[in-house]
Amino acid sequence: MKLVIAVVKPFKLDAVKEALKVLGIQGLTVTEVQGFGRQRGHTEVYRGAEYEVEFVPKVRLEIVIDDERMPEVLDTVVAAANTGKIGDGKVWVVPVEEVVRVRTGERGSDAL
Amino acid sequence: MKLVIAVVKPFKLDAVKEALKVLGIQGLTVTEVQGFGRQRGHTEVYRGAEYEVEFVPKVRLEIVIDDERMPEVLDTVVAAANTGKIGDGKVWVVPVEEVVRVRTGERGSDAL
Amino acid sequence: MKLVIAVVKPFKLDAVKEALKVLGIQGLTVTEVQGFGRQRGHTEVYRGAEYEVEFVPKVRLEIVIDDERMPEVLDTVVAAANTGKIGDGKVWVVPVEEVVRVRTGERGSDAL
Amino acid sequence: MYIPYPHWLNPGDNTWQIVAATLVGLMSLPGIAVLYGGLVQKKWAVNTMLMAFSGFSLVLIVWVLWAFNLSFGVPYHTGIGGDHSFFNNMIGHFHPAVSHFAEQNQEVLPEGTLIPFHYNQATFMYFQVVFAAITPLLFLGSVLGRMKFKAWCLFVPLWITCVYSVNAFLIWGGGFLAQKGAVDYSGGYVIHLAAGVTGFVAAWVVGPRLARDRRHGVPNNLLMVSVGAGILWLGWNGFNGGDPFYAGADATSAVLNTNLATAAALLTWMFMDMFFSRQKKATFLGAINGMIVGLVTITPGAGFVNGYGAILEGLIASAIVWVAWNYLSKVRPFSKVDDALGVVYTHGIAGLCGCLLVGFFADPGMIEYIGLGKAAPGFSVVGLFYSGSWHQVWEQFLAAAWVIVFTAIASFILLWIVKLLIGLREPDENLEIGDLAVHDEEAYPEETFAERVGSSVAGSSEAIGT
Amino acid sequence: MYIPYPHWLNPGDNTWQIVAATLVGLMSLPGIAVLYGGLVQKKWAVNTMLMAFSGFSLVLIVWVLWAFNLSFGVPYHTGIGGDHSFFNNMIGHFHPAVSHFAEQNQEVLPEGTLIPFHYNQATFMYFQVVFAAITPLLFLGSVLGRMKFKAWCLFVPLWITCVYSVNAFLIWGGGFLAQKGAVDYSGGYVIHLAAGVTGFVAAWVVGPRLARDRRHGVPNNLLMVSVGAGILWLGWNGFNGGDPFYAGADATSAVLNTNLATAAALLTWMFMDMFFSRQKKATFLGAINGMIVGLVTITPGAGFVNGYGAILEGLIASAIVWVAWNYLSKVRPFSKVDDALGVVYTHGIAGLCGCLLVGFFADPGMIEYIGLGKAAPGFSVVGLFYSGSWHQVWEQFLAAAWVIVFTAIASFILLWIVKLLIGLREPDENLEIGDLAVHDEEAYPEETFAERVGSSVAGSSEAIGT
Amino acid sequence: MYIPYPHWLNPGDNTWQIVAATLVGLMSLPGIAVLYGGLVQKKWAVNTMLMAFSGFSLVLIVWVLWAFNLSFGVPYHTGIGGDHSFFNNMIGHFHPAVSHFAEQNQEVLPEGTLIPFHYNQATFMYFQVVFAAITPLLFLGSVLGRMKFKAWCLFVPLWITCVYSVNAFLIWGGGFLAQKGAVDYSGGYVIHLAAGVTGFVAAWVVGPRLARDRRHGVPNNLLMVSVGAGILWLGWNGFNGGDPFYAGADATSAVLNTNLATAAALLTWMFMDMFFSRQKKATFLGAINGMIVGLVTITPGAGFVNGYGAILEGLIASAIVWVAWNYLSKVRPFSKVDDALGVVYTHGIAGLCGCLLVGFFADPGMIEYIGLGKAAPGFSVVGLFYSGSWHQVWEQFLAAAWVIVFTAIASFILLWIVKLLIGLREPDENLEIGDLAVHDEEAYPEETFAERVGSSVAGSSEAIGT
Ligand SMILES: Nc1ncnc2c1ncn2[C@@H]1O[C@H](COP(=O)(O)OP(=O)(O)O)[C@@H](O)[C@H]1O
Ligand SMILES: Nc1ncnc2c1ncn2[C@@H]1O[C@H](COP(=O)(O)OP(=O)(O)O)[C@@H](O)[C@H]1O
Ligand SMILES: Nc1ncnc2c1ncn2[C@@H]1O[C@H](COP(=O)(O)OP(=O)(O)O)[C@@H](O)[C@H]1O
Repeated sequence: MKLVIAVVKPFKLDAVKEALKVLGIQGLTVTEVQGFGRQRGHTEVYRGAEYEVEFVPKVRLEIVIDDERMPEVLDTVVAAANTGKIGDGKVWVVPVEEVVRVRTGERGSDAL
Repeated sequence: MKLVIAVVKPFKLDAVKEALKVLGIQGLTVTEVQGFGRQRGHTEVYRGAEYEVEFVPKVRLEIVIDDERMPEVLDTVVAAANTGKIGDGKVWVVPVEEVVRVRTGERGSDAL
Repeated sequence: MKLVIAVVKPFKLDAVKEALKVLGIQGLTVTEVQGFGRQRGHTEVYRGAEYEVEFVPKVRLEIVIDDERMPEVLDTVVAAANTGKIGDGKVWVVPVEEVVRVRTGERGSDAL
Repeated sequence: MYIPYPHWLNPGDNTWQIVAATLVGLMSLPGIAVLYGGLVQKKWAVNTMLMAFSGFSLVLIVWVLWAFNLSFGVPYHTGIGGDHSFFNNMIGHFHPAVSHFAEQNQEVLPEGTLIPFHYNQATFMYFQVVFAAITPLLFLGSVLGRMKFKAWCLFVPLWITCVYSVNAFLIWGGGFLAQKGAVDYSGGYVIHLAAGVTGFVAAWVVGPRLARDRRHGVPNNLLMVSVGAGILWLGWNGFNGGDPFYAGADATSAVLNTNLATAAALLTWMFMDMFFSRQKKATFLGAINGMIVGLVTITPGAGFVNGYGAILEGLIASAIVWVAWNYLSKVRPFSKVDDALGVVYTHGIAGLCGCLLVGFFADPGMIEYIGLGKAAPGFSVVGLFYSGSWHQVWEQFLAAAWVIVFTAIASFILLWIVKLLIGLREPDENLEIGDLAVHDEEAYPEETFAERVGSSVAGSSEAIGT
Repeated sequence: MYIPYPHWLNPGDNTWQIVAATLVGLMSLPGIAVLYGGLVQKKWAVNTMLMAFSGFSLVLIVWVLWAFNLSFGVPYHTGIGGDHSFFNNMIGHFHPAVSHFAEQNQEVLPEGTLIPFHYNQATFMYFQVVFAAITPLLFLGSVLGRMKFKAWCLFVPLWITCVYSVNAFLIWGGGFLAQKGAVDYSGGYVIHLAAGVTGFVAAWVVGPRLARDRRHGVPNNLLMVSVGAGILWLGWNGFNGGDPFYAGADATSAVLNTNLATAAALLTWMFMDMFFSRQKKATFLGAINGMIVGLVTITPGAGFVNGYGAILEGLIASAIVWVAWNYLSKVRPFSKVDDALGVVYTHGIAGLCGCLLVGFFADPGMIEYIGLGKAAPGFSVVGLFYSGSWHQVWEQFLAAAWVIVFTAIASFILLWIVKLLIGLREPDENLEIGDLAVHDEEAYPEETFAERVGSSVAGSSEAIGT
Repeated sequence: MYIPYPHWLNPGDNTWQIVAATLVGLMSLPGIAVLYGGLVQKKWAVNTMLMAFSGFSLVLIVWVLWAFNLSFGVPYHTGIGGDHSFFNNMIGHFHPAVSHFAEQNQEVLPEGTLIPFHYNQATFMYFQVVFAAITPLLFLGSVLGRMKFKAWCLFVPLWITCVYSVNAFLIWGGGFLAQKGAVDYSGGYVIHLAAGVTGFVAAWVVGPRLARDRRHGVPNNLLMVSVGAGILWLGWNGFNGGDPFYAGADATSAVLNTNLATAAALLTWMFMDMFFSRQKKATFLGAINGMIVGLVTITPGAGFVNGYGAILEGLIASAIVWVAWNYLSKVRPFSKVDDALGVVYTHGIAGLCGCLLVGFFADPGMIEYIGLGKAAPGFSVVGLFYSGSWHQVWEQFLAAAWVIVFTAIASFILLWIVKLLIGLREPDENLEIGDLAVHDEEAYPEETFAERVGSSVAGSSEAIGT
């Protein structure tokens, strides 16, 4: 199995989630993160003091899937998250050796 | 080495942590996340406007361990986090190629 | 490619980020997490009631890089995050099978 | 030999008037600032609060320099028609009121008052300015999350000068409508109805918030809403209690009535949510809506109705506005205009209800000023339920019609003037970001990711560890 | 010719009374609402605030419709025993008080007062209702996080009618205990002791919060606690300063004493935390506990003791309650009852301390009402330290015994009635979730994961980017 | 037969004085507590609020036990020089003021007053103590985030005794500077200039915050800042309105002027941010800075200048402080001292501006006390623009020089005494952690990771699920 990790713009979360639903993806886990990259951050000013913020809010999605679904999931996420503007984010894939569903103890594909 | 990632119900954090302590696990890293899955979310209503929230708060544990400990850790986490109700969560395992303890620079098992 | 995950002390974030910039690392993703380990937590007292907090705030960095850069990145992060005090954190490395830049659809090294 | 005040000044009345004014001031700052600041989406909280503080300040300056005398000064005779013509009784003279005479001399209204004031003009001016100042803050709720900050700073002074002053003079300054017999105890027309109408027109002219914001725009802090709401409720004791201008029996009766109507309205909304809403649950923000409806509704009649009237007014108005909020909002034009916080309902419709209900519930037994001799028993208002006559209802209706039509048209024109001069909307790229784009500030700054630019760390060696 | 008020009305006294009442109102809203809203676990903050706002509203309506006359009206003669029997002096007549007479006529207490009131009944009614209204909000602190919302809405009116009115009449309305000689300057018995007892009984009958909540239930916002605490402290100037009913020397002495006792109590608790607690650290919430203890303790004697007495009362009570809070809480029944915010300590025990300490510290030199002729020097209370007699202490003790026993039993019965009618507890599945389950709202909504259902995005094109 | 108050007591004036005092109290609690609590870095919010609550309490106790009579009591004759020598007119007698006489007798100032007070000493003492109590809370802003809590608890009483009392006696208590002719309507010298100077010296002596904190120390909650700021503004109506000591025409004129200067200063700072700052953006915290500058600047002259003067003073001072804030802060010694919230600008320099500007703008037509006979027209101050003479400016300057020099030296010495006795700074390992290290509390506790130690879960079965 694979773990697909996608870091995308927060307001794209709905779109990605809906697209994955269509694919029949049963679940995913989301984390609010801060991204650093080409997209520059911003400056904040409090009482005349300037603070530089080089990070940009992003959401990070984790999706565990069966190997064969990997390509379509990858394409779907990329398509749904794309705005064509800098800072759209990255998606990467990591191998998964085992998955367990806590409730039932099922393992492997059945756990998804 | 392996990285065990467990997404479980927040109020099960103590139980899992204590169970791992018993196993002699030295450390872990926890993130507050939002989960999407079979367990349905809820509706919020502010001034008459309905908002659908499809996500459920979960905690995500990361535990780096030696290969041979993997089975027991997996079982321990699953056992400790189980309530038998939908939404108990998932646990998955990812291979780790290297680990370093920042303080000492120790690598591999010694770093755990 | 590799995914380097570093869990370090929050106030070391700048140092690590700057050190990676020097290496020419284009991007990374940061999450605020809670760590459990040798470094003991603290006690909080509200209206006479004691609460034990076994976790310590940390930041978690994810950096996707080309295989060959792994050693220097690892060393750089460890060097930049080190204070010599307990709780400095851990860094571990996970294999990455694919990376995509959402904006352009570029894959592999080009996506970094 | 020295004395603390002239014979005409009564320290009790002067104290009540200035304290009442201070309570009303608190309704704006921090009241409305944090009520709206907590209700708006997190990304707009700073912008909302700054508009409240700056709006309040702008009105203060404009007020003493000219708007006070436009509202309460000597009538300006346009010369159109006779002495009692509308056009000779619609606005006061243009004249500042900041000299030491203006501040320390006894307050006198040109058309005379039943009883000479017991305090100096500064007291009266300050009491009146906090009313004027809260009005733009009320309709601010309609245009949150997209109006250009500079446009706000220009629109507020224009609106106070051209709209508020006219309504105030006509109804309170002894103008035409007052002469006709419409009554407004403390601002049902001049403040709430006008704010509701202006807010709705402004929301329409400025255009809606980003679709994205409307889809995700939940409030950010209900405890802050609670702070603002509580101050609003109790501050209203000054709002309505101050309007007889003397610390008499009618003032405190108005305070009690205000609280009764508010309690009744809060509970009505809450129970309607519990029994008629889709979720069948009481909600905190629903209760707060009901509370505001009660406060607004009783405003035009607080000292004219008795306790029964107050409770019934709160109950009726809350039920009406609850229905409007939940159903009328689905039909045009309401469904098409993005009135962010629904000011047109909680102030517009609630204010209208209150103005009309006075015509029904006003109890002649509620004496505002005691009359001696043939003036006995004194000044009071008689509603339909006591007189059987529709007269007062009709007068109230006419005044309402005027305020709605005039305020809508005048506000529309002023908005267009501002639009042509500097534009009304923030550009979309700012709307996407919110406070950070417009003010370089955010409501709850996060320190982990912020680093001081060129911070001198002089005199302190960096400490390490933790 | 018109006059602003009748000869018997004094604008200074009327102003003080209504302003004092407004300050007390602010203690409830937003005071208690956000103090408790910030102290409670995040998941229950909305429920807590809504209970505060709805409870306050319910008391207002009940008060004017019947509870005011039950508490301060003409005694109701049960006919059991003679004219001075307990049963003929325990409660007033059942009668509403909302007509224009009820509001505007001069306030008169049936059993007569030393001095005719200088204002109308609306002033007095409003002043008294804010006291009645805060009482349920105080014991709300005991039942947070599990009481069924509907049960709250039913229990509050019942309690005000059957418990508060009786205590108020007996001690303030000229009832039996007043005739016996017990004194309560502004609510040590009627409000704080009664609230502490009711809260404890209610916490026991309703049952504890979820074990999970008690294990993790930390406060959610200490800055909000600060907002509530500050308003509580300064609002108390009205709470105690308003009780002579005239803006005289004793009123302002009571204000000063209130602040002295509070400062002494806050510092005492803080220093005990610094020197005797396990952590040996001053804590903010500890200081706030001390502050509340001081405010509560001085309440029954604010205008009867002098400055020394005030400081000592604050010091003594704070030390006693600190010990009770840290040690008594470990023994039964205290260890077994889940009094969420510890109301039984900060209001119950602190109130009891105050009631008894008046018996010791009351200074005959503190004249509440000045007496002329043979009434000279006037009305005051004499404590043990000045008279050497235990008389006043004994009277205070008897009244305390009554309030504790009666309030406990009556509250217990009322709670059972509510339990049988609609149940007292939210079902466990709601307790696990909190506000989101009970009200579909949460204190600090998160927009990232919330999406508007069927949101019309009319009139606005979605903007992209950032 | 009973009467509510003695002939010399006027309920209107007494009410105004005690209400004004309550408003000033609210400026400290919750005002300053949450304004600073919201502006400071999240990790120091609890420490900040506890210092505010404890500092306020300490001053209350110290005040009634000795500081009140040091400030306003019978002059203490050192015997150095003649009757009018500085040293025989610099401080009052050491004597407590908590007996029933002290509280209930008519207030009388030793050197006599133009008009006998209309209320008892408790009223005056309480009014004065809230001024004394807010002063340390103001300079608290300079030493946030590193001062040792115990040191604070010791420094505050010492400072009130040795510094505040002297300045207060010299300028308000009829001391030397008052006799010379310097005027301070309600605290430009005694409170704001002194607070600014003390804060700056303390920030220097205590040393800077951790470099890390200064690099990342953003505010934590701008809505809280809004709550505090709003209360500060409206509370100032009592701060300046209470200082004629009678509810007369000058009191309400001072209130109006206070609001005018504040509005002008807020807008000036905001527009300077919009047009002259690097970002060219209006900022909320900038506007709040301007607001504070306006409030502070008008304080020494609120009832001596007219409306024009008030507006101009606000405008001028805000512009000056804006420049100082943005440029002077870059040069030594300002660049080297870590005055956390910039108290030296918003209170020190703003206070100084106000003190001097009175010398220019004071309008003889603004009568504080009306004179009869040859005392006509009454007491007022004449500024340069009306008299053409530099006299008043010079007097104001001399008093400013005294306050700056004396306060700086005395504070410096007291700080060193505290430093030698118990040390001034928290150890670095505590500075790294903040509230959690010093008080075991944090501002916004997180429940997910906290577990109650030895929590009894008696009486409740753990519920599972969600
Ligand atoms: N090498 C990386 N490792 C981990 N996350 C990365 C990396 N590079 C970029 N990211 C994440 O992707 C986000 C978008 O990247 P950025 O360079 O800003 O835009 P783009 O991907 O369009 O070139 C960043 O904010 C960061 O969260
Ligand atoms: N394919 C997945 N990838 C990542 N996380 C998942 C996946 N499926 C479920 N999860 C996580 O597990 C949680 C529980 O899953 P859910 O389907 O709700 O219940 P159950 O695991 O009992 O069937 C989800 O909230 C989500 O956080
Ligand atoms: N086995 C592990 N798996 C995941 N994270 C770990 C593990 N061990 C430690 N950590 C993370 O590293 C942090 C520091 O570890 P700790 O044992 O406290 O200090 P040190 O690494 O210096 O021995 C912990 O707070 C935790 O976040």
